[in-house]
Amino acid sequence: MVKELLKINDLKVSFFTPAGEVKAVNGISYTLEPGKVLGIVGESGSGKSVSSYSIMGLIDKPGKIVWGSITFNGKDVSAMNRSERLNFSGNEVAMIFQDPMTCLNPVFTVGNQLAESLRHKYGKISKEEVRKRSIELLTLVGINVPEKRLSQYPHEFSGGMRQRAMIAMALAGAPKLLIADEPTTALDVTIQAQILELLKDIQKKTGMAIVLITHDLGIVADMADDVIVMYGGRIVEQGSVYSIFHNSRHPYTKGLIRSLPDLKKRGEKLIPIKGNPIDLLNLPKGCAFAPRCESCLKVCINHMPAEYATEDGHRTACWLYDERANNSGEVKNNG
Amino acid sequence: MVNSEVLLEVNNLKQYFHIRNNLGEKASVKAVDDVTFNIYRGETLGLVGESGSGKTTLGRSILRIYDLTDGRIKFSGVDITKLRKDKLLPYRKKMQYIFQDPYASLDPRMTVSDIVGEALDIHKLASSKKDREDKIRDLLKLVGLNTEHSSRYPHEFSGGQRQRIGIARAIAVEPEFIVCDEPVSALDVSIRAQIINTLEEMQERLNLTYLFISHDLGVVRHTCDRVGVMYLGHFVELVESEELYKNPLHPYTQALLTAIPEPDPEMAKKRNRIILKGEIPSPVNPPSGCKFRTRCPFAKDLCSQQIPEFKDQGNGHYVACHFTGKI
Amino acid sequence: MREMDNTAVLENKLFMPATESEKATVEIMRPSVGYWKDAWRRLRANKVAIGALVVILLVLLAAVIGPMLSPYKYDQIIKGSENLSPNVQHIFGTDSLGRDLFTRTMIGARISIAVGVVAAIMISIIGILYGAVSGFLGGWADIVMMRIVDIVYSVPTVLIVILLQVVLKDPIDKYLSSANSPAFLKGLGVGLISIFFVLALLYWVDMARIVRGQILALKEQEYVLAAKVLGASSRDIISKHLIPNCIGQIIVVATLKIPEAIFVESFLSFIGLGVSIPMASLGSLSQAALKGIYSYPYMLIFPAATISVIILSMNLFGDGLRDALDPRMKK
Amino acid sequence: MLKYVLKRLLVSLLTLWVMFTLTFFLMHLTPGSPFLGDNKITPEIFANLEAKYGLDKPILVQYEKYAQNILKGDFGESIKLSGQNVGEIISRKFPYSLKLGLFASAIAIVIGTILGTISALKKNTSADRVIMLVVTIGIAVPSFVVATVSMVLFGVKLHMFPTVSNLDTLSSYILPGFALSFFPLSFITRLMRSSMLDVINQDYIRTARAKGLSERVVIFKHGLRNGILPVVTYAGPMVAGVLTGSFVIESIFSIPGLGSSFVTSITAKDYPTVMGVTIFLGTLLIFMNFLVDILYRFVDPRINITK
Repeated sequence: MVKELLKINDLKVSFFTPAGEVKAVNGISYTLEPGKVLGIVGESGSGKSVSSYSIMGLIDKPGKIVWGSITFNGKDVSAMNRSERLNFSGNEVAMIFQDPMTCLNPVFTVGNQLAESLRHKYGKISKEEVRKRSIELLTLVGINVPEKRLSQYPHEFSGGMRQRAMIAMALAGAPKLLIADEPTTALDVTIQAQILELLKDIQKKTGMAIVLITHDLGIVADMADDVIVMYGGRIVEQGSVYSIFHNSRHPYTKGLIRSLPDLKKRGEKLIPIKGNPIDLLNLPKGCAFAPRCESCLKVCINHMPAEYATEDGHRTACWLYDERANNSGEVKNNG
Repeated sequence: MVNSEVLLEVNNLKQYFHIRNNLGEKASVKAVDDVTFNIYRGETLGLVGESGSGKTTLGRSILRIYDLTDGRIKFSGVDITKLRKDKLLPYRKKMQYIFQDPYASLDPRMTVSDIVGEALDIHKLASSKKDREDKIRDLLKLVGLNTEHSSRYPHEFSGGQRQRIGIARAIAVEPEFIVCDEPVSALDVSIRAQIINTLEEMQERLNLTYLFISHDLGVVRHTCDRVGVMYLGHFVELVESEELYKNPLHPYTQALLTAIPEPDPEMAKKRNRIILKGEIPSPVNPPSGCKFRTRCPFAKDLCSQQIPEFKDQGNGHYVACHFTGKI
Repeated sequence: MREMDNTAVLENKLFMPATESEKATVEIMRPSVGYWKDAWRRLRANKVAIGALVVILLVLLAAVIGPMLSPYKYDQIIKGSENLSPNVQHIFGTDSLGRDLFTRTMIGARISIAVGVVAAIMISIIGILYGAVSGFLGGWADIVMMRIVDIVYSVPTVLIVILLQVVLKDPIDKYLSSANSPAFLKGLGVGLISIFFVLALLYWVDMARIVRGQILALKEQEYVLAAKVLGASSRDIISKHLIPNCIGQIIVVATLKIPEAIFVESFLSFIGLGVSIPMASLGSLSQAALKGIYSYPYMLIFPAATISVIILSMNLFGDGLRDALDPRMKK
Repeated sequence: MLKYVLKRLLVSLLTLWVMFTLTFFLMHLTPGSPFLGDNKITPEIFANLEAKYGLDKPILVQYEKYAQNILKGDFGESIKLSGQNVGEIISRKFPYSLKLGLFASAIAIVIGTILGTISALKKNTSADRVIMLVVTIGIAVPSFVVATVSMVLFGVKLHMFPTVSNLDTLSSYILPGFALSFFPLSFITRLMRSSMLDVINQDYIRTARAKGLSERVVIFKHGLRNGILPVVTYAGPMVAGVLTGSFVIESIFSIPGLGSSFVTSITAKDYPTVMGVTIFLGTLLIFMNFLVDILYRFVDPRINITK
């Protein structure tokens, strides 16, 4: 039986700014099995990054986890003591970020920063051992002449190389889960392809699970086993990658896929999602997507939608799937 | 819609920049190096490439934001390369620019109506104060903005709305030609289609010609009639959009096409990507011969010795590769 | 899952499509705020800055009107009242010549503030012009002009200030004693005029650097490119885009130059190079107090405290102004 | 690297030359003569003195001669303190200024860095507020006020420390050292605070936390090393400023240093001494700036020096 690796239950994260409480994550729950790739899609302000930062304990003031639990390998993350917590980050779960330019410390060599991760994992190991393993790791992530690269500073690396170095650091702790926050957004298309192939390759070799946060549906389709779609701090839809792309149920997901220009020919009109992105300081009382939704019901405006699941585990937070909505018979079901 | 009237003729355009590194040493960047092409009236010409390919510089050079290092630009048959100030002004009215970053391209101290109004003022397009207000209101309405918000400041709008303001500013002077520099890449996915539709609507209504710069081949495929692929300041391929996607001839284009993430799980998981080695070299110190040879899976000795000619392979399919058709 | 508990109670009629107006009720645009209004709102919310502003205004009031209301003149020597401790007649006491220290301190504050403000204006004019020309021209002119700034910057300022002070004193003296010099300059005295000279000659470099940096950064901004593409003239670009966008920072720097100038003035006066007797500045008052420091410490305390309060409140107000005006704070 | 050092050296020398020339002509264009203050001098004696000190020659000749002498290390003789070589005066008095200056600089840098770091890490706590209050006062109060007030308070009233100092005991350093370092200390604290606040919001700090490094390593290795960069930039001119800018402190505490004699020689129009001291201190300052510039390139690897 597969035990779940990560379980998030009703997580709420808020930022208490002078302008008011910003509910960045507003009650999300999901589970992740070992060795799986979970894609979290959403636009800016959807809460996709914040939710993952809270797993790593990276929410800084004025942000705060106000509710909910995070369980990793059966252990409550919030109940961990200090040393468990430090061991958890890096050795159990590792993270890579969007902008490899700013994520490496500019004043230390790459070797130094890699050694840090190795020592964090293996304690006081010898210099030779660190060097040997560092070279192994850099080779694994496809960095040529690793011996020379170790003594170089981040600014001597190109963008793609830096992201590779970040991945090497993440792998140093042999984590069971890698959280990748928009790992290729700052990179060019051809470099993006390189990094995605590398992540796939490493995932195959190590069997670790990956949470892949991105705004790019193409990357999710390529990489993920399961997909979570977020909007306005909530999960609007989750399911397997196939059911999300071929059987999307939430109007937002449907609209998103429909609006992609990729498959439309020249001259055909795109079908956009109307309206403007949400204002997190002014979240609607009901469904955050309601003002932009073509199938919006009266109930959506003031009531948070319930979640409706199908047999294959595809869950959608949308009132359209309430039986009362179907009975009213006026639902425009845009396919 | 596309006809054969050449609107813009670019010949051997070179745009070099002289920079200093942090030691104060001089170096020259060949951002655009010897580029020749035409843009036909009414078409949308796409320009794709990675960062450092020179696509933005090319767009800006055409609009005379920089002084050309060498080459010639003809607009409707008139050489505008050396025009200055008053002589250039009528062409400023005919050629406009839409910027990538809707946050940086609007003056934060000006209201929306002043931003759009500035365009009208410079070319004296409004006969009276009332006329100016009416025109501004019409323009805002045209690009899909709420006209009640005309006295607001840019920071009060979302990215998509700001991009609409940028479009309103550009079309205010009734131009014939607009360079759209990555107009949607800074926007959220759910907003992109709105802006692309607005741009296409404007093109239809106002009979515009676009140079559409983008790194996103998906967007380009949908919006462009012809597409040029740039690499390190050079064109490597230029052809009709459908043909490019069906039959890419340059190895760089081929790799680029397989690198786009496909929003379909079966397709994405099935297909074979061409993964290029390494990264785009520095334009300060580009490789000899074919600029792409350092990353090209098919590179041979010849490629390092000789710059491949950018030539028509028949039916307007231009490619710069020594081994076109053989790979 | 909490929301789900009560879903059953929702009425059926709620599950009808919503109208556009119902949907629109959810989206509200926040009220519009302009840049200056916004800055003023932020400044007002900053209690420290407003407190500092109140102190500045009070000191200003005392410095401008105070001496007129005082029963004593600043240079009036009251025989028999030498070295008095603070008392009802002389709330700050009197000095060794029997002059009322309260009046002298107010006059000193007037001089110090005047020096600060005038110097800040002069520094700003020179610095803005120099920096703007350098930044706007760019190229070789810029390189040469910035080299000059570098050199002025690394010349030991205090030494040159003192040197210039000494050197300028005599020619200015000569000019002032000649018949055709304006009366108001005579009133200022040699010391003050040379202080202005010194400040204007050496302290503009910061301003010039900042203005140049701003101009250079703004010149590359896309909205300036957009104006250029529209065909805007250089004059329009400068007046409509560049100046409005760097005025905030210029105001902040200029404000912070006032306490700096006061600082330098008091320092020069303290080492005896400032205002000439019987005129008083806060620095010269402090210096005069030094001789009797062991017996009459109050003579030092009052001018010293006044000068510290002025500089402190100007600094605090300047900081507040920066927080309010600095666009970097704004998202 | 060598190229950069040479280039930077050239700029320093140019600055030095400008300063030298400026000082020289400023001093000599001043009307009045160092001997005119003494009314008893007859015109003949005056002429003799002028000839002796070379003041009767055309100014350019004086300039040339003086420049030559300076290059030989000869600063000339003091006019007021007759017979004394300016170089000797400097070498006798400078050690006092140097000792006091280094003491004050060390205090300012060490304590300022520590306080700034604490303040940044404990942002918006009472510790932060107290520190910020003190240093805000520190940058507002002129050094002569700090010096006199602390002298009266701790020296005269409380008798804790000596008020007149030859810098022979440690306790005699305390008051002048404090007065001299209060401003730079406050400035460094503010600089360090804002720099650290900036640094701890950087992405690489987040990376370090995500790697599971302890907060101690995150702050002291990754944070401090970056946060201290602006302090390094400021430290050069500051040390030079403290070494040269102690006129007031030296005269208040009667320290026989270079600063106090500089002030007296200016008012006495003692050209050679003023020139000598200015050039000496200016050289020091320019050299410090040069040193820091080079040092900075070692501290911050982003600035490439190897090519």
